[in-house]
Amino acid sequence: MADPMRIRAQAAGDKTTVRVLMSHEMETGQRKDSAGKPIPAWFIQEVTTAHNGKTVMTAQWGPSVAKNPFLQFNVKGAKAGDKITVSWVDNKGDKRTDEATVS
Amino acid sequence: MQTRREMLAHSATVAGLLATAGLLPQTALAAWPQAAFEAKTMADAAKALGGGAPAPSGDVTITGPDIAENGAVVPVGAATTLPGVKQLLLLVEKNPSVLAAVFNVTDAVEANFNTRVKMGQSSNVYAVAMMADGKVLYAQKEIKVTLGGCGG
Amino acid sequence: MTKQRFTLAAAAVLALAATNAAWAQKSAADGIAEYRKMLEDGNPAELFEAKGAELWVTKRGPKNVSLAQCDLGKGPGVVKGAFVELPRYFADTKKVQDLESRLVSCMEMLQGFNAAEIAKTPFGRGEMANVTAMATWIAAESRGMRFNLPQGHAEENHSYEIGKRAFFYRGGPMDFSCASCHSVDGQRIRLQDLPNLTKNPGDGIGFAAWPAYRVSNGQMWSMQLRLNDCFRQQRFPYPGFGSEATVALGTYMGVNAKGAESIAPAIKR
Amino acid sequence: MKKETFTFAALGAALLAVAGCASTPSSSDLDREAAAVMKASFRDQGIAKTDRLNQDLGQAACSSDKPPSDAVAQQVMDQARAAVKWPAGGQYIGDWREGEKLAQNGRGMTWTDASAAAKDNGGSCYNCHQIGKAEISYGTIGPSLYNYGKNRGVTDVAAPTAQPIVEYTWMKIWNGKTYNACSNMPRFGHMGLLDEKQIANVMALLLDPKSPVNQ
Repeated sequence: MADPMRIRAQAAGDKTTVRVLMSHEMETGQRKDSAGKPIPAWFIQEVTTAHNGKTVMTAQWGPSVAKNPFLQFNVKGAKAGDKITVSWVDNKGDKRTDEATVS
Repeated sequence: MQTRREMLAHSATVAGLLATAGLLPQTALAAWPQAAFEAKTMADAAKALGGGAPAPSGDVTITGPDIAENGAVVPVGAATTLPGVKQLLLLVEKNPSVLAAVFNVTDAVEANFNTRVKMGQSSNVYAVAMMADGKVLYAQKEIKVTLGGCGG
Repeated sequence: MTKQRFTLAAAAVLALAATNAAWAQKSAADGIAEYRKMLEDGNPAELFEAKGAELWVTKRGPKNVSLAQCDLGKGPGVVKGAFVELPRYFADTKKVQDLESRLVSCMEMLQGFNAAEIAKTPFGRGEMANVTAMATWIAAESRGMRFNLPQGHAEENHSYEIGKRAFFYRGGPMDFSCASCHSVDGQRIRLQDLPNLTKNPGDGIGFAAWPAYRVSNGQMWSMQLRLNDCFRQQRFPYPGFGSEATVALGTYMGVNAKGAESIAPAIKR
Repeated sequence: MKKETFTFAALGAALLAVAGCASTPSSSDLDREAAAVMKASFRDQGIAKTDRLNQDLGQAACSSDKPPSDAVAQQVMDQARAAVKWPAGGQYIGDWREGEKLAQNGRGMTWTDASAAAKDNGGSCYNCHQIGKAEISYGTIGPSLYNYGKNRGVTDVAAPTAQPIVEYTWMKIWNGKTYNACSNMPRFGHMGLLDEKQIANVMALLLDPKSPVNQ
């Protein structure tokens, strides 16, 4: 199973800034290994974020998002103590969900 | 829950399939817009996502550095203050496939997203706003990718 | 060739060395600074830090115990502040050790791992990846503290003297030493600033920045791997993990960095 | 290329004899010990064997924070000058386009490189020097080489008036220790890092009036 994400969610005024780091290779499929064999593409395809259980944003990614991806976005109306959930699914079907509390 | 061993076995199978098929990976998600992610131009990517011809707009913002010390990690952001934005896209003109990311906007989030992309070489990057009325508006910025380190 | 010709030509070189050096540099440097700033917020080293913190308290190895009793130099289990005082002398191993070689000793003594096997493991694999993750977390626990390596023990002073000589040791097909790139202020390779490691190069620079996340390959680089790749680029043979030369270099750079604030784990090109 | 190997003890003796070096016994003990520590700390990997730690006169003389004595430095420079090989048929100047590629290429001679042949090496020039104006990612360990030929009045590389600077430049690239015993620049010709043709291409990059370096 994939390593946990790091999620920081900080409220300021009427919005919360969410910063996420995900542990993933994000292999492009364009590279070759030392033996000259192509390394298959392996990347996060879909990201889903929820505020107190309600989906607020989804994203689709391609393999040109950088390794160990970073994502930042702002959730309207989220306040300290609320839950922010982030999930991802990669092209091999591997997935990961982590949760953070807004501070 | 899968064990680590099962997961590895599963991954190996998928990798094997990919290797023999020699194709872009089969998507685990029906919603993943494969045609858009295979597009070679901004116009083709926008079209694959159901939009019209892209037009430049001062209401769309692309953020990023002027120079990237390394193309493997280039911080970029897309934002707009326009009402009626459905999706924000990030694209890199000279990457093998131009589209890097699609963010689906709802009323619960600001239309303002930051991530990091890979760039194979110096290139224009685009932030594209896909509007509810089918309009496609974009902003562009050139980012220089430098060669660094000892190079060995 | 005559002697006179050398002199004439040399004079011509000197006359021209100073021109043209400044143009186009400023904007590039500004651009790079802006790029680095944008990356600071959201350093993937955090992912390794979290993994290392977890590993430290997890019961592992043949003896199935945690590293909670590992002595990093400030007493069993004391992590905070340990990083900025390493390498240092350890009585139980009778050696000066850096953070990583000390961690491997703890893994052997407390958990029953085979230290020699770990030392042979390539970076990024198996238990070596775990050592790097723990080193990342341990460094992070001293973030903001200032380097202050002990030099009270004769072996610590000896390590410094050996490290100094290793630093200036020229060899290989390109005649490089560490000093070739790291003994003068304000120089660069390509656009990368080269810290002067013969003195305190400043807060968060050089020894005070590693372990660091390398964006160029998406790997977490410990000081041992940093040195390993320096020697690769120096066209030297392969330095053993935790070998005396690498630890002594750590002592030399660490003592020189006295007073520098640690920002490790940093993010680097 | 012949590499003279000195044992560390012999070097210490040479320094004492030639330079009247004032190092204390304990310091030279440490020198000896440090050399042993180096040998014990490294192993062969790929093309990078431990014999790369065996120092020749110049490497040993420039391995401390103090410069060598004038006498030793002169000996290093004299040896370097005596060993310079001039290009066959006087072919000093090659193709600046190939020279630019070599200047950009920082590869070669590491333990991850498969071959130590000159054809598989780059010149790493931009690592340390500004050269062509278009490349903004250049190092500053060496002086700027932008307008190298132009600033030295080279309008025709074949002209007799250009011959001194052409020969000087060849020597610097072949072995920079010809002018500076402890030069940081690799000895590209002397150590077989680049062959004559490659050096001629780098020469063209610096001296050819048509090279972008001289525009």
